[in-house]
Amino acid sequence: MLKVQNIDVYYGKIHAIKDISFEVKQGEVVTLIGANGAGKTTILKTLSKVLKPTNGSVFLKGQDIKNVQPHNMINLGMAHAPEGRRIFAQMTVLENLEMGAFIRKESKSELEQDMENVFTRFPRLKERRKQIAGTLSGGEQQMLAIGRALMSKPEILLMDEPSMGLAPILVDQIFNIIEDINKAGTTILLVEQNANRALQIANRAYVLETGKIVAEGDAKELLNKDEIKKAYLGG
Amino acid sequence: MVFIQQMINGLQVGSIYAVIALGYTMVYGIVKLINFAHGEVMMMGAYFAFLAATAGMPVWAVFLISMLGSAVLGMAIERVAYKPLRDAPRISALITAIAMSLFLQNLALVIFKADPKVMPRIVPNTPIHIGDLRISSITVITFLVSVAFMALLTFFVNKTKPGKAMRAVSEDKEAATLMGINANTTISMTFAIGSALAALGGILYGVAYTQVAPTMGLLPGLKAFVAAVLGGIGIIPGAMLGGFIMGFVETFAKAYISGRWADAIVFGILIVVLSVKPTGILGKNVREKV
Amino acid sequence: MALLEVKDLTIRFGGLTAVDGFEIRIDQSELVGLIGPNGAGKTTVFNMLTGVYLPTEGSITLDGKNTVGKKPYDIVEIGAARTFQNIRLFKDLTVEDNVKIAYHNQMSYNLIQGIFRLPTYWKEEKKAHESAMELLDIFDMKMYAKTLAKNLPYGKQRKLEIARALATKPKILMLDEPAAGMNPYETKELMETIHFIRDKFNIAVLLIEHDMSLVMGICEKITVIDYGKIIAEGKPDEIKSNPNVIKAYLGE
Amino acid sequence: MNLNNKKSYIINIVAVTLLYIVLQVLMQNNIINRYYQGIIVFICINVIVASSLNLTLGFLGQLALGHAGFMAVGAYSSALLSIGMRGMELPVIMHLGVALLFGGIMSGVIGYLIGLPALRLRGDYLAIITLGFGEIIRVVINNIRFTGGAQGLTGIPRLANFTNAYWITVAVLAILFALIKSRHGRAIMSIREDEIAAEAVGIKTTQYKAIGFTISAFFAGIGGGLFAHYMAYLDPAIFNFMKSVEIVVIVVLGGMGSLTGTILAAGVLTSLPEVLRGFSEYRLLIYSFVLVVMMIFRPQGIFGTAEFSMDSLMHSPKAFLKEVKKEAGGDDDKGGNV
Amino acid sequence: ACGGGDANGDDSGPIKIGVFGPTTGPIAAYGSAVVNSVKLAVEEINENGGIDGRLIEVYDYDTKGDRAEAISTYNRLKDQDQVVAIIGGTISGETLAVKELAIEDNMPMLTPTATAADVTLDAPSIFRACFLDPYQAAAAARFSIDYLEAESVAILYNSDDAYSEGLAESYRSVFNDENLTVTNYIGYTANDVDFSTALTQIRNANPDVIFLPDYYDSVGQITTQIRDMGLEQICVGVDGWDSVEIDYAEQVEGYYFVNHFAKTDPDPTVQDFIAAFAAKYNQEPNALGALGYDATFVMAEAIQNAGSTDGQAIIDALSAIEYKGVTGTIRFDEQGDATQKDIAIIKIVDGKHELVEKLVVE
Ligand SMILES: Nc1ncnc2c1ncn2[C@@H]1O[C@H](COP(=O)(O)OP(=O)(O)OP(=O)(O)O)[C@@H](O)[C@H]1O
Ligand SMILES: Nc1ncnc2c1ncn2[C@@H]1O[C@H](COP(=O)(O)OP(=O)(O)OP(=O)(O)O)[C@@H](O)[C@H]1O
Ligand SMILES: CC(C)C[C@H](N)C(=O)O
Ligand SMILES: [Mg+2]
Ligand SMILES: [Mg+2]
Repeated sequence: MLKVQNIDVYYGKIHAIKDISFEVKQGEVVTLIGANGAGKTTILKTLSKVLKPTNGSVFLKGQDIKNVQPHNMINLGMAHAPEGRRIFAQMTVLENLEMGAFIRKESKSELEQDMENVFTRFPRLKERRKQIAGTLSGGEQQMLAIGRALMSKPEILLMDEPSMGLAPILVDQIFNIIEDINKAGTTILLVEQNANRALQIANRAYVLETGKIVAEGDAKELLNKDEIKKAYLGG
Repeated sequence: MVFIQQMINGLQVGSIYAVIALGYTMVYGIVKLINFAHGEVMMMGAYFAFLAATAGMPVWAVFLISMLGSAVLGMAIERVAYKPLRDAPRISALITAIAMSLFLQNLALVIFKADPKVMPRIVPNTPIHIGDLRISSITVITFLVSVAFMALLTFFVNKTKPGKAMRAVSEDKEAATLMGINANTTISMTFAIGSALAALGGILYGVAYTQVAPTMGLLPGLKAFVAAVLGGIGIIPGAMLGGFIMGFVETFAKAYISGRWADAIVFGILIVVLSVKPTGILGKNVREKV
Repeated sequence: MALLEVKDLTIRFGGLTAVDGFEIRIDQSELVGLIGPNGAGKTTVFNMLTGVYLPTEGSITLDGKNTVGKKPYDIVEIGAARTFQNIRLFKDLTVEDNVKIAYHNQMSYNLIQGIFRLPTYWKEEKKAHESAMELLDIFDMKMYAKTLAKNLPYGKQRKLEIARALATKPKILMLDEPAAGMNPYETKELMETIHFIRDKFNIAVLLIEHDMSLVMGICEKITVIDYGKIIAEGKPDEIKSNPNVIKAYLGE
Repeated sequence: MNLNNKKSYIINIVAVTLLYIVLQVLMQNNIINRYYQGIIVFICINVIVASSLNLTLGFLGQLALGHAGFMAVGAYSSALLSIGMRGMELPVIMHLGVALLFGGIMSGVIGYLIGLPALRLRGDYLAIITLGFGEIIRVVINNIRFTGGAQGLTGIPRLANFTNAYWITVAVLAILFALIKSRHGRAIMSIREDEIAAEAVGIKTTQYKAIGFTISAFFAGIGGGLFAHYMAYLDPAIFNFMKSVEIVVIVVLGGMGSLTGTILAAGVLTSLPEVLRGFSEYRLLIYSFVLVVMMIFRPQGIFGTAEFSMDSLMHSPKAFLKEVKKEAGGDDDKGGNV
Repeated sequence: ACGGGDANGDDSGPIKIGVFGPTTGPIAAYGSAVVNSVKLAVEEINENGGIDGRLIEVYDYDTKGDRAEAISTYNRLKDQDQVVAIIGGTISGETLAVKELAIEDNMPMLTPTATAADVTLDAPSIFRACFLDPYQAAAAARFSIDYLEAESVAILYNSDDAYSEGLAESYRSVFNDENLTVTNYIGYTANDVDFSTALTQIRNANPDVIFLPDYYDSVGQITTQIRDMGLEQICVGVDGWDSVEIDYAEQVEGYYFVNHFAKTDPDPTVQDFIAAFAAKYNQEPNALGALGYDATFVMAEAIQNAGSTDGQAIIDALSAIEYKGVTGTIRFDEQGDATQKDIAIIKIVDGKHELVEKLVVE
């Protein structure tokens, strides 16, 4: 599905991503874990072309995305629920969801059906459908951001810390939803601080340290590795 | 009778402010930039019309050329001068806009020379008589144009897909891009529409007040900006409302107080309005969520 | 007398009652948790306690003084300091200056003394510098003193916010999700720091947090709200097993 | 730290005095003729006015577009007082000093009165309301008798010259520097950075905004007074909106939050139109073009928020350049709420 | 004030004189006319050997009609170019702006065209080659009363401009003295372009004539709106109307204004000047050009008579001069004003100036 080969990313002079390669296969949940500032967000942004790598290439469904315009990534089936939610604060909840479906040309009723699906997953959003999104609580905004990403019906979804700032009950829900979405056929690349939970639902994982991949492998195996436990799982 | 006639006079001035303010507010609403060069785009639009009209083109072609020319100019300005500054501090973009406005003004000065040109009367100014009242046809046209464009733009921004894309881009370009919106095209489109409206205002202004000159955009640009803020900047109906209020206040101040104090009164009212409603008459008072 | 006493605190945004009849009592150097689902109104409570929002109804007494209707900076002087859910540092200033700004009210030289660099200026500036360094040392951030706040790693930014709040010499420190975005390891460190602060400065702490390991690990008392209303109060163990809390918040 | 500071004071005093002596010698020998001398005085005036605006714009973080109004208040009140004092035959320094101080105070008072309601607004709204006040001040001056109205005010004693303009500028800058590097200055900067956070650590934001605004108006008034005593003629049209813009441009180009940047930019932007005089009609075209290009390539201004000091130049010029460069790389959107 | 070492005292090299006025901007016709005529005159003088063998060198600057700009221009002429005398300013506002400086520097300054009364008041070094506003306003008023038989008038003037306001005052006082009616006395500001408010009031008051004391660009705009509004009153103007017919012939058709000379004057001095100007610049000169031309010869003669380029000597020589030029005979009274100048009343017919009457003051 997604193949990353030897990418380097710089912010000005800061070398944030150093020669990283990894892969996400069709139908998988892959998670990237690592401390603050390890470069997880940077990787996701590079994949959705918000940032440009100086070296290396990224292949989506076998296609080199080098010359794809950022706004066309979603047409290729990639959605990105960015870090910090980035919802449209002045728009209503409903409009935000509509924006998620911006590129879709299906009939209105079909879109409405998908919107209903989002509402069943997040009843809170339905209550607040007319509210200006900027005044939602942090958790509500997070739900909206995920809901919005789902509205494009992506084949692969990049999620950047979806559980950040959520109540425990919602964290459970979010991870359930991620599993759900995945089961329904969406490939998922997940970035999480909550490494415990992420590893539990993921198939495979990569561990990132200051811009380099330092470990990779089966998620459940990593869960039990001592170094990982100590550094990322608080164990 | 005189009073009503003065109201009509106010309407004339106000509608022109409104047309220019619409473009101002539109651009502000999307890129959050006070596009100081807007008044100069208006001036350029007036010159395009002047050139086309003196070349003997039919009226519709004059309008078309001027509006298209200005739209292209507006997009070019954005690409060249504003785009590189999208991630810069906002005030830097503001200064660039001011510099751009100076640049256009001086460009016009070099190309067209400083002395004003007399604008051909491409819009007939046959007055319409209603009893003792006279309404010039330019007033009627300007008024209709401003109302029509206000309605059109409101619909466009709120109900159509490209309009919603504009709003999304205005809030968060990166997130909008992730939704599949081409932010560059959207911003270009915004400038094109805004600039075409400026040109329209420029033509009407030129015809109504007979002259086109390199400095002609300065004051109407500033006044239109004030009008936009008065109504609530970024809000389309607000621009029109602000424009009309400015027109009326100015006219009545001149008629019943003194022409010398008119500008002070206009700004005084602006200050009073903003003190009571800090985001303009139609502005929403959104508190920052902490 | 309780350090902080809140009665019947209510705020409405248009039709929405975001906080409804909230009450709490916090004693000196108590460690109290405030939890609840997203959108329950926790941050809003903080905003009312610190004067950012004006409550629609209710009373707040801090250290025997009423704070309702007071400006945030006045409430700081009475003795409340906070951090923000979305970090709000003085990004373009150095770490040291961030802390020194919070020392502002503990200095007393006036404009003229400052401009003409009279001896009081030198004396107080020296003291401020030393105190700031001391505080940064507690957070192990002395070496960042000259770094611009925006260039700090995320976790350090959270710590700087806490240090800055402490510099105002508060009687109560309110932390809004200090562990958000931290991994479990960092969270554990943070927990120790909070403990340390409480003991060293002998201040009360009111903590909003979704990370249960942190909340349950250090709070002596917890209040749970949902839809702006209190649904439970008590010791961590009681809260953990409270069916209402499980249903609305913890989940199972 | 104490010792270091004292050393840097001495270095700066020596540098400033040396510059004065060099310029003075050049003038004595007519290498700098009266015409260029005039330009230098205008640079001084612009330095004063722009650095005073930098206090509001760069340090307080509030976009004000009516600074010419304060300049006008200072210019007119000092000029009127000065005309009234003509018969008193005071020494030039006294006469000018009293007049300027009066101009500064009047401007400060007006600034305070305007600041109270204006500073409740944010960003672009504050900009427009200050613009409005600036225009109102101009219209008022235009319409009252004793200011000479639209016809302008003549008969102002021509007391300003290179020497006093230079030292007044030095004094104003020294005060502003000292202010910024004090707890009050930090309080002012904290408002720029984040008003809500500033309040949350106990900064009385309203008070400090008013202080910042008043001081800023005060020095703008001094600058205006100097202008009046150099031009010997005042005309309300001089202090129009474009004048305010011109001052804002100097501040932004130099770098908001950098006083040394302001000095440099004032020098460049005041002399540029004169340098370009040879290009006559292309002069302002080139000027504005240069401005656009500068903004595109260095949006944060020449110095960003870095300060240049003699001290740093002597110790490690590289470090300073590095800081300026770093500013260039920064992706911050400070002023986002401006 | 500048030290003795300056070029001012030099007895060799060209004699530098300055001239300034609006050569660009809305009233560019005036500055250009003056500058061009000064250059024409200087060329003629230099061809005839200059002043005692020394050639005249002209430094000219554009003020755009802006007063502050006029001051920097003056300073530049004085400090950078170090001219010994100045012909200027062209309009009253800019001349008043530099007045104080010229007095202080004792700079010999001869304005060809600034008509505002105060220009030469208490200014020993300033002279003027044209008539004064109170006089031209009075002439315009008398003409309105005697010739147009006006019993009421509306006055619309630019309150930001000394020239316009002074004229309005003087004109009004004639009407008041005669116990005639001034129906409207309305000031507008320099930035106004919309006069409909004022014109609505005037229409309502229905006076016999409208007096418009302003420069041609504003007059063009106002008369356009007067025609648009269908006002049928005759408009009367002043020397600031000169050149209005270039862009607004239709709008000002049939209106009257007072001026310094009439191009149709058969006097040979006048026609020679017109021919010379046309030969050099390929266009007809206007009245302001004629004044600039005369002023240059006056200044040259004064410098010659002074026998030195010292300021005070030139000033003394100017005071004593008598010169017959295109615009009549120029001699100065104690105040420095040219006395007994001609005044021409002009009607615009088919877009051309038609001399109605020519008066000479006693
Ligand atoms: N816009 C930027 N400019 C300069 N440096 C940046 C920028 N964004 C990120 N960085 C730096 O790049 C590195 C990687 O940052 P990134 O945001 O990818 O980390 P992360 O793993 O997502 O961390 P977190 O868990 O805090 O989200 C960090 O050192 C960070 O400081
Ligand atoms: N300024 C406001 N205008 C309108 N509604 C608001 C405003 N501030 C908060 N709210 C609403 O009040 C409710 C409580 O919000 P608050 O931020 O206090 O929640 P919270 O408990 O802190 O949630 P989280 O844990 O997600 O941060 C939310 O529904 C929110 O939408
Ligand atoms: C050029 C002239 C029309 C100038 C006019 N006489 C004035 O004094 O301003
Ligand atoms: Mg991240
Ligand atoms: Mg919260």
